Amino acid sequence: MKNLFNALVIVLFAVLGLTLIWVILELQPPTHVHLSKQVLTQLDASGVTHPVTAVLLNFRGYDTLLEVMVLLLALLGVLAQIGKREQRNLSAWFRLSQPYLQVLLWLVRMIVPLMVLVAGYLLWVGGHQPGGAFQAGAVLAAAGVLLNLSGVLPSWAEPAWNLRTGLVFGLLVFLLVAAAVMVVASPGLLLQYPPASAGMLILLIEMGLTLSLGLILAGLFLFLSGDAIEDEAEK
Amino acid sequence: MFDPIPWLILLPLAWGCLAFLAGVGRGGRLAFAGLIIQLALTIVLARQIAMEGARHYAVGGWGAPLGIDLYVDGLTGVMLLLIHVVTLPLVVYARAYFSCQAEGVGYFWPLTLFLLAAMNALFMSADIFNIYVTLELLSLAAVGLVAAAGSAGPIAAAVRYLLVTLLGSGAYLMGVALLYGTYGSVSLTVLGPLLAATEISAAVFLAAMLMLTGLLLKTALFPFHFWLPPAHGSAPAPVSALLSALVIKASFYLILRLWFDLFAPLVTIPVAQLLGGLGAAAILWGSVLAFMQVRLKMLVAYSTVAQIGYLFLLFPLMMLPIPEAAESALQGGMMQLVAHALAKAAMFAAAGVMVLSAGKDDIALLSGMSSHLPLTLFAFALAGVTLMGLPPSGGFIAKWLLISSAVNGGQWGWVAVMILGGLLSAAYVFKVLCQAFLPPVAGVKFKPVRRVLEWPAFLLALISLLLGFRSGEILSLLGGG
Amino acid sequence: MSNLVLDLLLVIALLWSALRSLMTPNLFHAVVLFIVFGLLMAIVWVRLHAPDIALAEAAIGAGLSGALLLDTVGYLHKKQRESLS
Amino acid sequence: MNFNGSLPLLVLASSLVPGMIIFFLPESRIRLRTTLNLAGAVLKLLLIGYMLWGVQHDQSYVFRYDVLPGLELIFKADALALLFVTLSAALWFLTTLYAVGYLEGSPHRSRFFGFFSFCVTATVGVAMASNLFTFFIFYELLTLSTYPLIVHRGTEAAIRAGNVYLAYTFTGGAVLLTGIVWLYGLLGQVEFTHGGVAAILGSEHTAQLQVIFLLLIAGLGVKAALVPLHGWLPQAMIAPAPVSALLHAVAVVKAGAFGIIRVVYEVYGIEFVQTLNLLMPLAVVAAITIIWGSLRALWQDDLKRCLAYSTVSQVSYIILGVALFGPTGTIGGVVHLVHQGIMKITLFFCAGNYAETLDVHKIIEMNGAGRRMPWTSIAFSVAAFGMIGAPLTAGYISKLYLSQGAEMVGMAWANWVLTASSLLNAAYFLPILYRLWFENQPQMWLHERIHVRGRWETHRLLLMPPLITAAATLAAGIFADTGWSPLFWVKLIAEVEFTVK
Amino acid sequence: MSSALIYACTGAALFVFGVTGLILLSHLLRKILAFNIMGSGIFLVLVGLGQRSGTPDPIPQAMVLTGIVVAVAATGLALALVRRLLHFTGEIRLPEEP
Repeated sequence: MKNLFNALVIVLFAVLGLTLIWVILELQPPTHVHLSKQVLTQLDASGVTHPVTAVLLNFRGYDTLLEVMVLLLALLGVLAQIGKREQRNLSAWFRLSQPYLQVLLWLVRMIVPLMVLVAGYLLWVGGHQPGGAFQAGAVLAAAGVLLNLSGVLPSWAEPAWNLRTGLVFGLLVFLLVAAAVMVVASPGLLLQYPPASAGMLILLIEMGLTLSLGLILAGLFLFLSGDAIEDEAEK
Repeated sequence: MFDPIPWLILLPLAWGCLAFLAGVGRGGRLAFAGLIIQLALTIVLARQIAMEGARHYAVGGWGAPLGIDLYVDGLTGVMLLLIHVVTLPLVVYARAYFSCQAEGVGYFWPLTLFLLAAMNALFMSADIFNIYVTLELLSLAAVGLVAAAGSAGPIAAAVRYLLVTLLGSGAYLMGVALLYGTYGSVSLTVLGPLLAATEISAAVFLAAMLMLTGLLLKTALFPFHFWLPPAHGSAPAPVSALLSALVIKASFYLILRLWFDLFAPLVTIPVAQLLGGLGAAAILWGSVLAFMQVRLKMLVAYSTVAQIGYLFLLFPLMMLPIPEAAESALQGGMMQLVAHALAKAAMFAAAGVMVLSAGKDDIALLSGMSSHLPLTLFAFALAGVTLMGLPPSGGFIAKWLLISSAVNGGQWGWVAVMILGGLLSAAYVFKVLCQAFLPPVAGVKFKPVRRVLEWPAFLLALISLLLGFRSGEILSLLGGG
Repeated sequence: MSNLVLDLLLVIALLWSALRSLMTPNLFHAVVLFIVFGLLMAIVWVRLHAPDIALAEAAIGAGLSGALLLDTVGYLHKKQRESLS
Repeated sequence: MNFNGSLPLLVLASSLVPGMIIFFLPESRIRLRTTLNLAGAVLKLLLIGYMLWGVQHDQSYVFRYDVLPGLELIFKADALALLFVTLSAALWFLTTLYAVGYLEGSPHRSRFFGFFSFCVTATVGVAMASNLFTFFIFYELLTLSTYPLIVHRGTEAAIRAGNVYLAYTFTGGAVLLTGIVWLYGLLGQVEFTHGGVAAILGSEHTAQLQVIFLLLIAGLGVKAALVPLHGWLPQAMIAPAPVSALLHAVAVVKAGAFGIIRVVYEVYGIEFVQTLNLLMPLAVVAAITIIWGSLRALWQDDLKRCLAYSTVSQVSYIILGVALFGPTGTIGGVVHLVHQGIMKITLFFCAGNYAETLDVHKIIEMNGAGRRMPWTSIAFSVAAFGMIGAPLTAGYISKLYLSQGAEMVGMAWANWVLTASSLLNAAYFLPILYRLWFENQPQMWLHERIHVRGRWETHRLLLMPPLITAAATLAAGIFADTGWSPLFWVKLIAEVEFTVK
Repeated sequence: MSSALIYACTGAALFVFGVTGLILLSHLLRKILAFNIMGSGIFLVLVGLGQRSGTPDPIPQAMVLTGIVVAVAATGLALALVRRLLHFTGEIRLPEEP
C-alpha cells in the first residue's frame, strides 16, 4: 500500500515535471509588458543606479518591508522554542576541547574584521552595483557564525533589551522612514520617496537593515546552536 | 481625505516590532490599544468603500506593473472588518487566558500582531508575488503560534503544518513564476485583462493548477485537511481560535480572488464541480470525525474541516446559469465565511475555558459543566447554533442563501449535502452539550476561572448569532465594492 | 559553444548533487552535498547575470543554511549517541 | 416605526427581556426572578388584550424588517395569530405560577426560567410570524429553547429523551427548510394571505407544489406529532411537569399544528390544496394519528405517558378539522387548538400535582387519590371529560363542529373516526377517574411530601392553575355562544378564510 | 536554446525533486533539504523564464532575493522546531498521521 502510494506520487510528479519542462520550452516571450525596460526608464527616479536595488528598495520596496518582517517572525518562532536558559559562555569550553579548532580560531581572528569591512563595502556599493543590505547582512551573520564556531562568541540565550533593540532596529527604521515620508513628503502615500532624497533614504534604510538582518540571520544560528549546550548543562 | 490603507499596513507591523521590543510575555495592552485604532481605521475604510466603491492604491506611487498595487473592494472591507472584530475580543481573552496559564505566552503578542499584519496586507494586495510574501508571513506567524505551547504534541503538529504550508507556498510561487514568464507581470490588475484578452497557453493552465492546489493545501480542504486538526487542536486556545477562525479564511479568500479575478477565463464547470465535491466530502467526513473525537478541542478542529466544506460549495453554485442563483451563492458563501469565523472563534475560546477549568482536554470530563460555567457553555451552544445553521444566526442566513441557490438551480445533491451537514453538526455540538448537562462526576473538581475569560467567547457567539439580522449591511458592503 | 558545455555540466552537477543529497543514506553527506548544491547554485546565478543573487545564495543559501543544518546534524548525532549509551 | 407597528415587538420583548435578565440572575434572587416573570406575563396579557380590542376595531399591527432584500421579517397580529398568542400568553402566565411552586427549592432555576421565557417568546413569534421565513426562524428557536427544558433534570434518561427530541425536530426542521426555500424560489417572498397565494402558479408547477406541500407538512408534522413522526413526544414527558404542560398544550405540538393551519389556509389556500388532491391524504393521516394515539394511550401504565399519547391523538383533531373542506370543519379544528390547550394543560398540571405531592406516577398508584386531593381531582375529571367530549365542556364544542363539518362535506368516515376516538378516550380516562374517586386510598401515601402542603391539599401555587384552567374548560363549553368565547373568535377567522374569494 | 532556458528547465526538474522529496521522505531533515531544493528550483524558473531573451531582468532577480531570505527564515524555524521535537521525543520523524 505504502509502496503503491510512493510509486503513484513519483509517477505523478514525473509527469508534472515533464509537463513543466514542455511548457517552459513552448512558452512564447511576453509581448504586452516589458518590465525590465520600465525599470531602466524609471531608474533615475528611484534614487539608486543599480536596477536590482532599485526594484528591491523602491519599486517593490513594500515586498522587502514584509520580507524582513518574515525574517524577524522566523526568529520569533525560534526564540519561542529555545525557552529560558542562562547565558553562559560554555561554547568556548565545549568546542575548544578539540585541538584542530585552535587553528580555526587563529584564522577567524584574522578573517572577521575583514568580513565586517566587506559588509560595509557591500552595503555602500549596493546603490550602484551588485551588493546591498541583504548581502551585507549575510556577511555579518557569517562572521557571527564563525566567531561562534571558533568559540569566541557564545551562543545566545533569551535576548535582553539591547539585543532585542538591535534585532528590530533596522525594521523600525524602515517603518519610521515609511511613516515619516507618508506624513511629511507625500501624504497618504506609502513608501513614496521624493526622488531627490530617495537615495539618502534608501541608504538609511539599508544601513539599519544591514545591522538588523545581520543580527537576525546570525541569531537564527546563535540561538539554535545553544541547545546542545543546554542539554549539556542539564546533565 | 484621510486614507487608512497605508496605516492599516504599517501600524500592525509597528505593533509587532514594539511588542517584541517589550519582551517576553509583554504586549497585550499594546495589542489591545493597537487593535482599537485599527478597528477604527477599518471602519473608516469600509465606509469609504461603501460610498466610493472599489479602488486601487499604488504603493510607492509607481503603479502596476512596475510597482505593487493594492486593491480594496467590498470583499476586502468585509474581511478586514471581520478579522478586527474577531481579534479584539480574543485579545482580551488571551490576556486573561495567559494569566491563568503561562504556557505558550512567550512571544504570543508579537506573533499575533504580525499575524494580523499579514492578513491585513494579504487582503489588500493585488500583486501575486506580494501575496506570496504575505502568505509566508502569515504561515510563519501561525506556525510559530502553534509551536509556542512547547510540548511534543503541538510541536509535531507545528512541524507538519509548517511543511504543508511551505509546500503550498512553493506550488503557489511556481505558478507565479510561470505567470511572470508568460505575461511579464505579477500584478493582478495587469494580468486579469491580459488573461481575458489573449489565448490561454498551457503554462497558464499549469500555473492556475499549481496555485489553486497550493492554496487548497493551506485552506485544508478535504483531502488536504490532515494537518489541520492536530495543529488547531493542540495549540493554546486563543491561538486555535485565531487560526481556525481567520487564518484558513485568508487562503480561501485568495482562492476566491484568483478564481474570479484572474482565472475566470479558464474555470470550467467540471473543475467547479470537483471543488464542490471535495467540499461536500469535507462536510460529511469532517462532521463524522468531529463526532467521533474524545477531545473537545479536536472536535472543534474537525468541525472546522467540515465547515470549510460549505465555502467550497459556492464554486459549483456560482457556475449556475441563473444569475440570481449565482449571486445568492456568493452571498451565502461569504455569510458562511463571516459567521463561521465568529462562531469558531467563540467556540474555541469557550472550549479553552472549559479545558482550563477541567484541567484536561477530554469531553468525558465535562459532566456538570452546565452548572459550573453556564455562561461559557451558553456561548459554546450559541456558536453551535451558528455552525448548525439554525436561525437567527448568520450561519442560517448563509445556509438559506446557499440552499435557495441550489434549489433554484435544481442542484438537489448540494441541497442534500447541506441539510445532512447541518444535522451532523447538530450531532457533534449536542454531544458536548449533553455531556455538560450530566450531573458532575463525584470527586471531580473544576478549577475556578476568571469571569473575564468567559465574556469574550459569549460576545463573539452573540455577534455570530445576531449577525443574521444585520446580514443586509454585510452583503451590501460586499456588493458595494 | 564552450558556454553551452559549461551550462550542461553545471546542470548535471546541480541535478546530481540535489538528487544525492536527498537519497544518500548518510545524513552528514547529505548536508555536505546540499552545501555543494548551494555553491553550484551560486555559480548558476553568476551565469544568469545575477551577481546579487549569487552573493546572497553563497552567503545565505549555502553558508548560513549549511551551518544551521550541520549544527543540527551534530545535535542529532549527539542525541542518538546519548540514547544509545 | 409607529406604535402599532412596534406592538408585536413589544409582545415578544415582554417575555424575551425578562428571560435574558433572569438567565444572568444568581440562583438566590427568587423574589426578583418571580416578579420579573410575572410582570412580563401580565404585561404580555395586557398588550394582547389591547391588540384584541384593536383588531376587532380594524386596527392592524404589523412590524417589518428587511433582513436581506427579498427576505423580510414580518410580524403581524392578525386574528388567527391573536388566537394563538392569547392562548399561549394566558397559559404561560398560569404555567409560570405553577412552575414557581413546582420547582421551589430545586437547583438551576434561573436557567430554567430563562429558557422558559425564551420558549414562550418563540411560541409568540411562531404565532405572529407572517411569512414562512419568519415562521421558520421561530419554529427552530422553539426547538432550541425547549431542549434545555426537556433535559433540565440532567439525568441519563432526560438526556436520552432530549437526543430523541432533537433528532426528530432537527430533521423535521431541515425538511421544512427545504420546502420553504423551494417555495420561495417559486413564489418569491410571500406573506400569509387569506385564501392562499400558491394558486397563481400555473399548472406546470403542480407536481412541484405537491412535493413542497409534502415537505412542509412532513416538517411541521414532526412537531405536530403526526403518526409516524410522533416518536419524540412520549419520550419528552420525562421533562418537569410545567414543561410537559407547556409543550403539550401550547408550545411545541401547537406550533406544528398552527403551522399546518397557516400552510393550508394562507399559503396554499384550502381550495387550491383541494384541487391539488392533497386534502384527502392529510385527512387520512390525521385520522390514523387520532386512532393510533388513542390506542397507544390505552396500554400505558404511566400517567404522563398516557397523557402524551392522548396529545398525539388530540392534536390531530385540529389537523382533521383543517382537512375537512368547509367552514364548519375549520371552526372545529381551529377552536380545538384552544380547547385542547386548556384541557391538556389542566391534565398535566394535575399529573404534576399527583407526582409532586404524593409521588404518584403510575396509573395504578392513583387509587383513592381523589379523596386525598379533591380539588386537583375535580380539575382532572373536568378536563378528562372534556377530552372525551362530554357536553358542557370545551371538548364537546370541538367535536360537535368537527362532526358537523365532516357530514357537510360528505366525509362520513371522519365521523366514525371521531366516534371511535371518543370511545377510546373514554376507555382510558374513565378507569383513571374510577380509580381516583371510587377505589380506596392506601393506608398511607408512602412518599407524601408534607413540606409542600400548606393549608391546602398541596402547594397553593400548584393548585390554583389547574382549577383556573378547568374552570376555563367548562366556561368555553357553556358560554360558547357569547362574544368572548374562543368559538366566537374562531368563527370570525373562518369567515375571513372562506369568504375572501 | 539560451542558457537561461536550460536553467529554467533544470529549475523545473529541481522543483519536482523537491516536492517529491518533501512528500515521500520521512526524515525531517531531508524534508527540509527537499524544501530548499524545491525553492531553488522555483527561483531558477522565475529568473530563467524571465531572462529567456538573454537580457538580465532585475524584477525576478529582486523577487528571488526576497525568496531566498524567506526560504532561510523558514529553514531556521523548521530546524528550531525539529530540534525541539528531537529534544522531547528523540525522534526525527513525524508520528504517523492520526
